[in-house]
Amino acid sequence: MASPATPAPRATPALELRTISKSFGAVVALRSGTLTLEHGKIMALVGENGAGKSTLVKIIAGLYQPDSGEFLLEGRPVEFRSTAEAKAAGIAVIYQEPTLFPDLTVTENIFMGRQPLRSFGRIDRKSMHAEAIALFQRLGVRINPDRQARGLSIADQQIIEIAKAISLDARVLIMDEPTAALSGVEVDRLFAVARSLRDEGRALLFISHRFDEVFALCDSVTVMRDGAYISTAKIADTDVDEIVRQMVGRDVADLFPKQQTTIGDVLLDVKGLTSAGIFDDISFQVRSGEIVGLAGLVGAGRSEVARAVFGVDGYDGGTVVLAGSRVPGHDPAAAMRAGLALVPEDRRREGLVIGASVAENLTIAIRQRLSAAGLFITGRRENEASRVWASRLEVKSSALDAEVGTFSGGNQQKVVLAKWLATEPRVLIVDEPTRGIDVGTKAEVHRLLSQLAGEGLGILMISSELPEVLGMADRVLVMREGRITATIERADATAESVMRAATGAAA
Amino acid sequence: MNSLKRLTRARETGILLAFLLVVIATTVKNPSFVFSQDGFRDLLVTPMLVLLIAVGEAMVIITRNVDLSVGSVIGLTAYTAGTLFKYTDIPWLLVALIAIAGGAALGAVNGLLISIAKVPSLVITLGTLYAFRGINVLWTGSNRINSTDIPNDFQMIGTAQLLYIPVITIIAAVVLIAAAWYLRNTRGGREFYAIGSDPDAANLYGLKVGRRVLLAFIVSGALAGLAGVLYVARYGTVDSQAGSGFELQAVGAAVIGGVAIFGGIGSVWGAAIGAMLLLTINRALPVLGIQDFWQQAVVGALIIAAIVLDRILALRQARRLTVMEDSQA
Amino acid sequence: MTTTTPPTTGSAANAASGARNYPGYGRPFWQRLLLRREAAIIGLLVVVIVVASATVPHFAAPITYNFLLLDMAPVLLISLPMTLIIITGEIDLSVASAMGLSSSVIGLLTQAHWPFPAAAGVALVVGAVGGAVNGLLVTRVGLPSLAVTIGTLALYRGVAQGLLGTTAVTSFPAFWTDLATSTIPGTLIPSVTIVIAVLAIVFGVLLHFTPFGRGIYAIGLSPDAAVFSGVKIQRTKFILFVLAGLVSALAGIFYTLRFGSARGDNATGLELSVVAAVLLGGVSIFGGRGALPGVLAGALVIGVLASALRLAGITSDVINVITGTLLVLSVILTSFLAWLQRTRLSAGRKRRVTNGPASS
Amino acid sequence: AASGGSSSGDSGSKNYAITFLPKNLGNAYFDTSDAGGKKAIAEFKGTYAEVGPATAAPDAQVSYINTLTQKQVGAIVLSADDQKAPCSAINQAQKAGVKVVTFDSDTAVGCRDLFINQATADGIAKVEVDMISEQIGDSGEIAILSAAANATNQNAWIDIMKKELAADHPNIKLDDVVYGNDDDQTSFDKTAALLQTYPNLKGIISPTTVGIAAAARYISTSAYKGKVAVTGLGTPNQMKAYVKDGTVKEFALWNPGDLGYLAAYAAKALIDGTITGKEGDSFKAGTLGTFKVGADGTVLLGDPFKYNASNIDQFNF
Ligand SMILES: Nc1ncnc2c1ncn2[C@@H]1O[C@H](COP(=O)(O)OP(=O)(O)OP(=O)(O)O)[C@@H](O)[C@H]1O
Ligand SMILES: Nc1ncnc2c1ncn2[C@@H]1O[C@H](COP(=O)(O)OP(=O)(O)OP(=O)(O)O)[C@@H](O)[C@H]1O
Ligand SMILES: [Mg+2]
Ligand SMILES: [Mg+2]
Repeated sequence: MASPATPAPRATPALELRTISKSFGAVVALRSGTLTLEHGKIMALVGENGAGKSTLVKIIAGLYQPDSGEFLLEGRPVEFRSTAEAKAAGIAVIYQEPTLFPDLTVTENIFMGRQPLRSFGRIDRKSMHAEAIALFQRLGVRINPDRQARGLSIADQQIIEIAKAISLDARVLIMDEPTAALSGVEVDRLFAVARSLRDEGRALLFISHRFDEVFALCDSVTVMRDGAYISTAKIADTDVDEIVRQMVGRDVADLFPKQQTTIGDVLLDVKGLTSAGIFDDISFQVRSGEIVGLAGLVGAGRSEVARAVFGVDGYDGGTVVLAGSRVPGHDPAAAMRAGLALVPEDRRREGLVIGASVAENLTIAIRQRLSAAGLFITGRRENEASRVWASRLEVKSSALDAEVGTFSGGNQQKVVLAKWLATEPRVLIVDEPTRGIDVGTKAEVHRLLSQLAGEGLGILMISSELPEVLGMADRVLVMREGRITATIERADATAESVMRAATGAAA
Repeated sequence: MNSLKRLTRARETGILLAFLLVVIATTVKNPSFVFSQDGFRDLLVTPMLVLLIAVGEAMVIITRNVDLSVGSVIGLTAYTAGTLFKYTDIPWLLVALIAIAGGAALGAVNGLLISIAKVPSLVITLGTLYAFRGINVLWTGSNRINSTDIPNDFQMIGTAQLLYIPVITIIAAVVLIAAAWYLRNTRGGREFYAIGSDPDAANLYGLKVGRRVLLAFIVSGALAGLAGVLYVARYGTVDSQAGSGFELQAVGAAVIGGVAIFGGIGSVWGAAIGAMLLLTINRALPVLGIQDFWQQAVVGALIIAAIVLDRILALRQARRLTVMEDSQA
Repeated sequence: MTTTTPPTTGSAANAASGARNYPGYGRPFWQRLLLRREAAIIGLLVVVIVVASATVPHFAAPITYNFLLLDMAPVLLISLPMTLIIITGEIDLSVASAMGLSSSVIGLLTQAHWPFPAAAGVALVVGAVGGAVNGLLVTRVGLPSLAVTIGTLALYRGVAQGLLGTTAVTSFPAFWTDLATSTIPGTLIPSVTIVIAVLAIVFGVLLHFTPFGRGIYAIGLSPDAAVFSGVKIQRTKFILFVLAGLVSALAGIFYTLRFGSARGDNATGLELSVVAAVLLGGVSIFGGRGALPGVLAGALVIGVLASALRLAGITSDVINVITGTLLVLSVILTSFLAWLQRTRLSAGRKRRVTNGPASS
Repeated sequence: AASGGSSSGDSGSKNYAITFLPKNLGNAYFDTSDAGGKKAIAEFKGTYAEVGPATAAPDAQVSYINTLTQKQVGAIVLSADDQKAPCSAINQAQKAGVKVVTFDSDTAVGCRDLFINQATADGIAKVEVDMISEQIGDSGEIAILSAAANATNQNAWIDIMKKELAADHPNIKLDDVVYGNDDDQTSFDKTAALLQTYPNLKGIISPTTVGIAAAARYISTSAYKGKVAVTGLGTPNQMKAYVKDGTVKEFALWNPGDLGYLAAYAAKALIDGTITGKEGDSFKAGTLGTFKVGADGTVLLGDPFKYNASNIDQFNF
């Protein structure tokens, strides 16, 4: 329970951002980011994927420099040119993706660059070791401080990031989805630490997609949408529905709804799929004309399931059958031939060949089919094929040899979708299909997916965005910690029912 | 107990054992390999030039870079020193310092090109490998420095001993210990490993990546310069090809010594022992009755074996850890 | 077999039909031709030849090109597979040692009175096996190719020297040795040029006009995306290493015949010239970028400079300075251009782009 | 088209542009021999030039021969790195009218016009064996430190030495032959290895100037000084120090200067057409007098000369 009994906040806020903007090439990550952190308070920052939260964080951390806007620390304007400067100014950051040095020990990772010293600038390993142990005790975790960071679970990596930040003894502590991969117990410990830091008068920022956490920990909440500040409210004065409405910017109802389609016979049949330590006994079916939603918290194992089904990763047990014929494991090429397609989660790394042209990206998956006698392929044939698909999905591009790295997230996503539709799949798996793409494109993607279903495709849609899942899916599978914890028919699918299955908490 | 465990598990220990094995086997076959004044001396002296550049090379590789130009740097600095001896009467200590500074400067050329222009070190140093050697040949032509041109008191260094330990060995040992101490016990030294372990994370963390990489190359160059000076002292004669091919020996020694070619892992100790093993094997094979044409083959097999071994060890450790995680969960 | 006719989103159907004609290319043909990475090096080649012909006595003579091609043949041959390997982001430093090995094998077998074709055949097999060893260590064991091939560089060379020892085998059938140095009838062009041309076309097509080649570029640019697109990374790399070994062995056979002398130390150090030629030809050491014509030009630039300088009476070692400097300049130039592009990209926005995500 | 380039120095109608092509540059021995050639060429007003690779490699000389062929020099005076490798290039040169004389190290008979032999293989082998047996009292273990493993002349001499030892010196045991590749550092380290490997070693023969100097330098600073005899083929300037400090009693060499001098005159004779290289031809070689062409188109300079403390100061090369 959040204790309101905290020392009265000092006048000047610890950190203040005013109408910050930041763009990457064509992508506008942040339009007007505004945020105020006060001493002895924990502020929550919520927003859909791609709302710009992490970008804001990275600007506070000094990793990115804002294109415009004001950045005040203790009331004084600052301009960090590097993360080192921000650190020196007393800002500690836990990034969304852990950034550890795999070859160094846990202790060294925590103290890199500011190790305790003895005479002759010699590192004092003893006291360093002792401090590390003390930190872990405070966090109540058991990690061997002398082991290498390589091979640590995401959870442990996250813990070490937290220990790092705490040990900095900073005035401002930023936590970007620190709980994404943590179990309940670990989360509780983290919260205890966060509260004690707050009570010491430090200013904290807490980013999370889990509302129960936000309400349990934070004093007030700031909502962002599409890179812009929406509102800030005391936790006491708001509720989940209010926040969700502001996050999504419209009622769930007026998202593009899936059109009714005649659901045919089973196309994809996954039985008892198991991969030690990542997911366990996953079974589900996808029928022709059906959109199956796969919901869950970040870190639940959904992407891993998708990767295994498509053969990118191997798996320990279970079978994948497509239209009656068995799909061999660990062989994407075979899965593609069988009629599977996967639009992966990480667009920039897994979906696109950054550095290659639109045409090359649109045809890389069908290069065999395009080539004469499976042998020779020419730029002309590639251009013809990609011209068709680019125009079908209305990819915005000056020419087919334009470099996709420069495209906006939404436009990139269209290229990825086109690339996979070009393989003429029978079952399409989309992982976070609209993560970080603008509302307009989002609607287009939704329209497209339901249209594909209408044409008899089977679609498995992994998404962390409830409105999307609820609006699109005929059936919703919910995963938690590597298992399918619920299968909910469209009729009974509500935010509450899904969230309950996803968090396991009695919301 | 912890330190003992670390010692037994250390990658360097294995390579040290291999080295001792070679020495023992050879000595059994022929006692004078160790138990004769010159045998003992050569055991300690012969590997020292490669050892020095291997230490520099290790520091560079640990930052996920590589320096292929060290051989050419030795050539240039050795001829510089020789020329100074031949045509001037600058005191030899000053000559040595000049050569070392020259090596550092050449290293700085590499380092600046790499850290500022953000160009892969493999390409840059391959280029300077050519360029430095070419400059050397242009300058030297068909001249050579003969042992008669070198002041005797300086040549003495090549063979002189301090209570049975050759001076060259002492110099190398001092350098080695200093480098090892820096890498292990200072913030800067640890940053070398952090950078090599994950350069992007190092940037995110706010480490001064460029500056460290530059430093690594300067050190590597300076040590090559020192090796050049000692080359003159030991071999007395310098022509335009002095030190050619040393770069592969240096990289080989580092790799054999357990320095991972992609950075972040390894120690200058390992590289040093690797150098000892590499050059001692060369001398041991004939004693053991293996025709010396096969020496390189043995060296190659050794390098392959070393990296395969490292790979296996890494996999084994990874497995052990995951098992641990599961048992905890 | 369902045929998924790609959807045309109703609202935008008309727009779609309108958008149907994307221009294939952003820039006119001549620009694409001239602004390629390798255009610069090809231009440089032309310039060097013109200048040399004008200023260096005897250079213009056709015989120059005969000698030049004979000298550069091994580098030209090996640079072909090397290009593909480097585009996948790997490297093979053992090629010159593989040449020496194949030379030794031929020598050994010729000594044992094998018929030459049989000996050559065995040499090719040995080369392929050597390549396969590299390939296995890199793809199956998962070792960095740089370390692996530094190891096999020493290993193969050592075996080559061990096999022959002091002997230099010179008793090769005149027919074959003559063939190696023979010229295309009626011209001064060495016959080996035909082999080079054929292989250049084969590798050129393989890299630029086949699905396999598309895979090679994808691997170099983005291994993850390649896997998701069904590219078999391990198999591709393995094949390339085998090809490198095979071509190296072929080069070794030619080398042996041209000099009529099989020795363990043949072609020592040639690997550096090959890598230099490839990188000079505009191939990125990070992989994913580069084209074969540029590489051939790169190799020829090195050869032309060497022979021009020798004819001008300058010792051939000047070439080292020039090769090295060219190499450094070429990479600095490309990274400078990349930097320019990035700055242009976010022009109008704020300074210090390098801190942005684009910087590696 | 035999004009321009280095053929500009023609005197009269004859093209006396003669280029020396040693195994590698930066080798004191060749510096001396080529200097002798330069002296001779100056005497008959030809154009002297010296080109060569920085390191001795089997193929290294070929491109130089090709280049010289293009430049239409009158003659090439060559010390071959490899017995066979240069031959096809040499043939091309000869077709283009360039005379090719080998000295110091021959190619295969028939692929050059003349070979100027510093001394018969038998003569060299004999003098080295005699010196070592004399220095170690005709009994004990010895070893040979040679040049490259493929060095034609060294290998020829070593074979004869072996026979010679077996025949006339039963008490001398040849332990091993190692190769320093005419590289100072390698030879130095090989000497060390030899002394390790064979503790009873009493003498080292090094039939190469680089090798003997390196061996002498190692031993002069080691405990073996005075105990292990070093002899072979060396140049006085390189060996003076070691003869004086007693490391080396005696070593042999023909006069490389004379060798180059003779080779240059032989080239001239070929250019003049006064000789063709067939057995029985004879020509005048400046101050050295007249020489006859022997079997296989070889010209013999004479017997090797022995250098020791008593005479070494009279020489400077
Ligand atoms: N380095 C980058 N290059 C290009 N675009 C980027 C980059 N970083 C972020 N973006 C884009 O900026 C937008 C905001 O990204 P950001 O990571 O800030 O969202 P977020 O709110 O943190 O999302 P999530 O909840 O998934 O973490 C997204 O559209 C993203 O694609
Ligand atoms: N790089 C990684 N290394 C180790 N474990 C990982 C890694 N990425 C994810 N995991 C683990 O695998 C499981 C699934 O993670 P993943 O992010 O794929 O889940 P998810 O449901 O796909 O989440 P999302 O798709 O929303 O990111 C989690 O337990 C996570 O801790
Ligand atoms: Mg984020
Ligand atoms: Mg996922």
